Amino acid sequence: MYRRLDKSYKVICNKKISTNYFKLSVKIDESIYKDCLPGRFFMINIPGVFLRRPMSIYHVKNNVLSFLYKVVGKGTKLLSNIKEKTLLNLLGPLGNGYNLKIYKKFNHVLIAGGTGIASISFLITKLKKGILYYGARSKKDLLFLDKFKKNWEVIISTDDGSKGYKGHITDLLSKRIKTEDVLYACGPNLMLENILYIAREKKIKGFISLEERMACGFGNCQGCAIMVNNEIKMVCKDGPIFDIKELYLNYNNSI
Amino acid sequence: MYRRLDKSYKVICNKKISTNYFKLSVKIDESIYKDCLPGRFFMINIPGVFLRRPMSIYHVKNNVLSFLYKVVGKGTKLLSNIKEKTLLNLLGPLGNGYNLKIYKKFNHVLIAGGTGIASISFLITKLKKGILYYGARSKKDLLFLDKFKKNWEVIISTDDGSKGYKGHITDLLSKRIKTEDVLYACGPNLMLENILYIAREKKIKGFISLEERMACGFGNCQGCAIMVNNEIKMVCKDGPIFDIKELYLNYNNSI
Amino acid sequence: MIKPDLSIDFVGIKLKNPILTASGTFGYGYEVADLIPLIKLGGIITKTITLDPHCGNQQPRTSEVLCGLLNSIGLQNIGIRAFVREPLKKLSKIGVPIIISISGSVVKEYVELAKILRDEQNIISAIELNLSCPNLKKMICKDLFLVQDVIESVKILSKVPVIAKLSPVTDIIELALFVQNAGADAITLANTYPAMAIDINSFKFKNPKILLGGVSGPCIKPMAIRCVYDTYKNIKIPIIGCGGIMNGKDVVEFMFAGATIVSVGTASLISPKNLIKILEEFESILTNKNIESVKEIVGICSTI
Amino acid sequence: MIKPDLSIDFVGIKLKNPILTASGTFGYGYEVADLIPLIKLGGIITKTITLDPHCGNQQPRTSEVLCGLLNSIGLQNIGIRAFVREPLKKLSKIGVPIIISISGSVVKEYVELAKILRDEQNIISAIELNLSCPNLKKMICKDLFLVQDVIESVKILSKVPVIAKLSPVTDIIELALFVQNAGADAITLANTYPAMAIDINSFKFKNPKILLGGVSGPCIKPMAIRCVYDTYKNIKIPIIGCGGIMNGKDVVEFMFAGATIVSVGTASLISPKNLIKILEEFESILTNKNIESVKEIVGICSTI
Repeated sequence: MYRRLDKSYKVICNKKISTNYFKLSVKIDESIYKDCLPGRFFMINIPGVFLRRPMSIYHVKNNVLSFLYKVVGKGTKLLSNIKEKTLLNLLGPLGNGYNLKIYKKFNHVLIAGGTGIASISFLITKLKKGILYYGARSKKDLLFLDKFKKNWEVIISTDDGSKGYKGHITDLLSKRIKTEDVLYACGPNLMLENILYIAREKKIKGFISLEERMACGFGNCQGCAIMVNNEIKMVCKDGPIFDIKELYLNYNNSI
Repeated sequence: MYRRLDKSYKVICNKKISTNYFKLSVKIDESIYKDCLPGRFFMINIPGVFLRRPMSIYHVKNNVLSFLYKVVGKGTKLLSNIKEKTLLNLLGPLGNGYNLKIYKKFNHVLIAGGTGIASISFLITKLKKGILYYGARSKKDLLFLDKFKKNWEVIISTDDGSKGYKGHITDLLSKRIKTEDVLYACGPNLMLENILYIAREKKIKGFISLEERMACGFGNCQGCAIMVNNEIKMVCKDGPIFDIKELYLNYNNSI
Repeated sequence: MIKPDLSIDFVGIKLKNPILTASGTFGYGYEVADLIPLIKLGGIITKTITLDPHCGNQQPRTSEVLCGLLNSIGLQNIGIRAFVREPLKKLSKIGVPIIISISGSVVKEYVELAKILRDEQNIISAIELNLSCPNLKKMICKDLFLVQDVIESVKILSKVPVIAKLSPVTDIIELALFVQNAGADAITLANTYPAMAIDINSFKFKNPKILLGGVSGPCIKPMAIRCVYDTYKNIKIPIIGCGGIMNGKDVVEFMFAGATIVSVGTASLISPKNLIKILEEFESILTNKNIESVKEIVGICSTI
Repeated sequence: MIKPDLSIDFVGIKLKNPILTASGTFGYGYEVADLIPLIKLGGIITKTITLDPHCGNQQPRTSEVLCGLLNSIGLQNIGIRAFVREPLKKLSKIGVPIIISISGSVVKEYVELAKILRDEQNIISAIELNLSCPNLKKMICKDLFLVQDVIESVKILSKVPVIAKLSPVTDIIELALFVQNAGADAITLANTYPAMAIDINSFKFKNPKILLGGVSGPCIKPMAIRCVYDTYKNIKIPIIGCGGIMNGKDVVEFMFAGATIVSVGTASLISPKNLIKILEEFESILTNKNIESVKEIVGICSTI
């Protein structure tokens, strides 16, 4: 087991980077730095809400750990008000992270929906080249577009058509996907279900990052259970990244 | 019935005036200005605690209403963090206020204990001359001492003897009190009980300001009931100022 | 968008909206007329009235707990005779349906109360039997025979509908069924929950100060809604939902769970204006969801 | 100031302090060994183990409510046979008393569980019967005959003390007395309270999403403490206090009300470190109050 810490760190940045989207950075201990891998997450203690909130790692460099979040509810609203230099309590890194070892020779096809771009753009920094499919509600929800240029083909869709293809990013994916591709996907459940369907139909390998409500983030509450390959797994501990071939998702009846 | 409002006002000052003591000022509506009398109070909505908190009027001038408070618990701690220009929701003015009409020709003897000085010092502004007995824990808990000079004799006690008499202010009061005096007192329960005892023994007239836990401040919760002259009264509505001759206080068994 | 129709029929009473005051939290009903337009309320449920005047419990009576209010008032009130003489007359002028909450310790007291209220049948819309006050020596709804006696006796005398206010201190479905069979026209769920606060700072050489009472406020909301949901599926008479309603969303939740109307208590103690705010938020949610009539949403969690 | 003696005897078990983990909130007991020194705990109560493996309930399983957590896990666990094979072996190495929480739907299952655990008598300190899980079809403690059968059957077989975990879904004093008479060595008060969450945003053309479960956390603390207080005065067997403990002050309150020891649940889900923080705060309060031994404060609210 790698090292995980339950500790307070100083906030060194918590700023709005686009409408409703914030970037939060904290200075972490060196001892957990190397284990902050793409796909892993932290549980963040936000004063004012009862439970901690899980949040994917967006970036880590020089012991500075960053998250990307959208203000959607009470918790993220309170988080967005936290000032620099405040101490913020985090538990992590948690989870398994993306598996980059087994399909090394395949073409990397990354799919991000909405704030799923956080863990996907962190993953990009670990890969030399590939294709990024990136879907969002509208143009203003598309983040870091200028970052992905070198060796990366970026394909965009928006729900309202304000940039790129109008419609689901998975419509584009299904047309272009090839058997030599390996998928890495993070985004809303509907997108993930579509990807599973496409991958199964076309026999494509890959991994998806799942989201489920968590009270603790480390396996004890058993709140984030899902059925994987006929076994109960915890999204927080056994995931959040799962192999596509083991998943049969149906979000109304996931166990 | 006079006018009371349930409304948000802009905070124009919320600053520390001494160790742990804060002065809070808000800009109020002209319509309630003239009813902000000494002894009356407001219910203050402090974001982060469930119920509003009652607070005596400390001062009012040019539509600026001020309170004096000591940081003692979660509510006052949160209140002390409220910034200028924030909107603060208040309900008031509430309560009956000090009765200055019936004992006009008596010598005014005012007794304040701790933060009781807030309503007492407001009362002083309405009276020409008199004696102020003022007790506090220690020198640093004594506030506005420079304010009471003109026509007012100020007698001080502290629990630790760091200023004035060492001991209870009521020790001093009981020695000097005369039948031509009328008492107006606000402070901790123990002090008020002593005053009642002294007043009864020496047949002195006067009024005391009572404190009791209140959920609402306007009579509906019935939380602040006390027995006055064999009748149940609400501290919030029938008080907080009560005539000494009607009170038989025993705080372990007040009804 | 069309404004939703908020009017609803509750045990034959026509209410212009489903939001009422809760017993014991709104005085006799008219005291805050200067602070909010009472005419906007769906109705007023008065504080609980007893046959003889009650001076209530000793101090301490209230304590703030996390997301809630603990109280032990003990039904302080002026007694039914004084109540019908003045407060009820004032109440009748407001122009909204008035429901009188009553309580007694024996059946005879309920009978006397019901007789006196029979003379006021043109003024009052219903009687609510407070069978679940946690601050009396004996909680009536723990004694099923007494519950039956009380309901039957009052029903015989009353010319207006009789509502039983209950608490889940025993199996709530069984209790609700029992109350329905005894003849109650509706039930109110739920009263405050038995609870306690201990002031550990007061402990030195003597025992710590304690407050035994009932807790209200948003901390009980998930439990009260569950009571409504569980009960709705098992009974035929309508439910007044109650417990920690602080906003319009909470009203929708209670009605989704099965409440025909709701009553708001602790929120109105914090500010009477919350009653109006809750009503406005409720209307706005219904408008946004294109719900034409409030009647459509009652018990929707249980429809297949 | 002298450090207080925190050690306490509970049904014959020597605990170095009265703060344990609560069943169902600390996994099998050793999973967070890297985050806190487990050896500092008064003891560990495991998640509830059933005879056969349980896959638990469907999603959604949790929902945050005001000052609390609503859950419907449904006793997901690997079953007693797998549990004694590996997790129990790991647990036994921690060096603190281990209490095994068990549950079944019929008496026979409890008998089988008790038989299997009899072979582990050197490793385990006590058995806690979870008679009050709100997420099963039937809550056992609502059926007094079944409660009696279960306790008597397990008591005959068990070589370690048997604790009954209860919930105030019925008259809690009656239930506690009944459980005591059936032979239980202690009781745990209280389990989560039946509650519900409704996601009104999910309502469009279909029914709104709901979560039926049990609520834990500080929102239930005033009610759970009241259960302990009411019960302590009426029974002779000791009580494990439980329900929303978030800090050392809460532990003092539960013990003042009558708990001999306490168990901490939801706080440890937010952060396992809270267990250590609570212990330190508790010790510091006792030190400041010059309390020499933790034994002095149990039930002090009820002493005259």
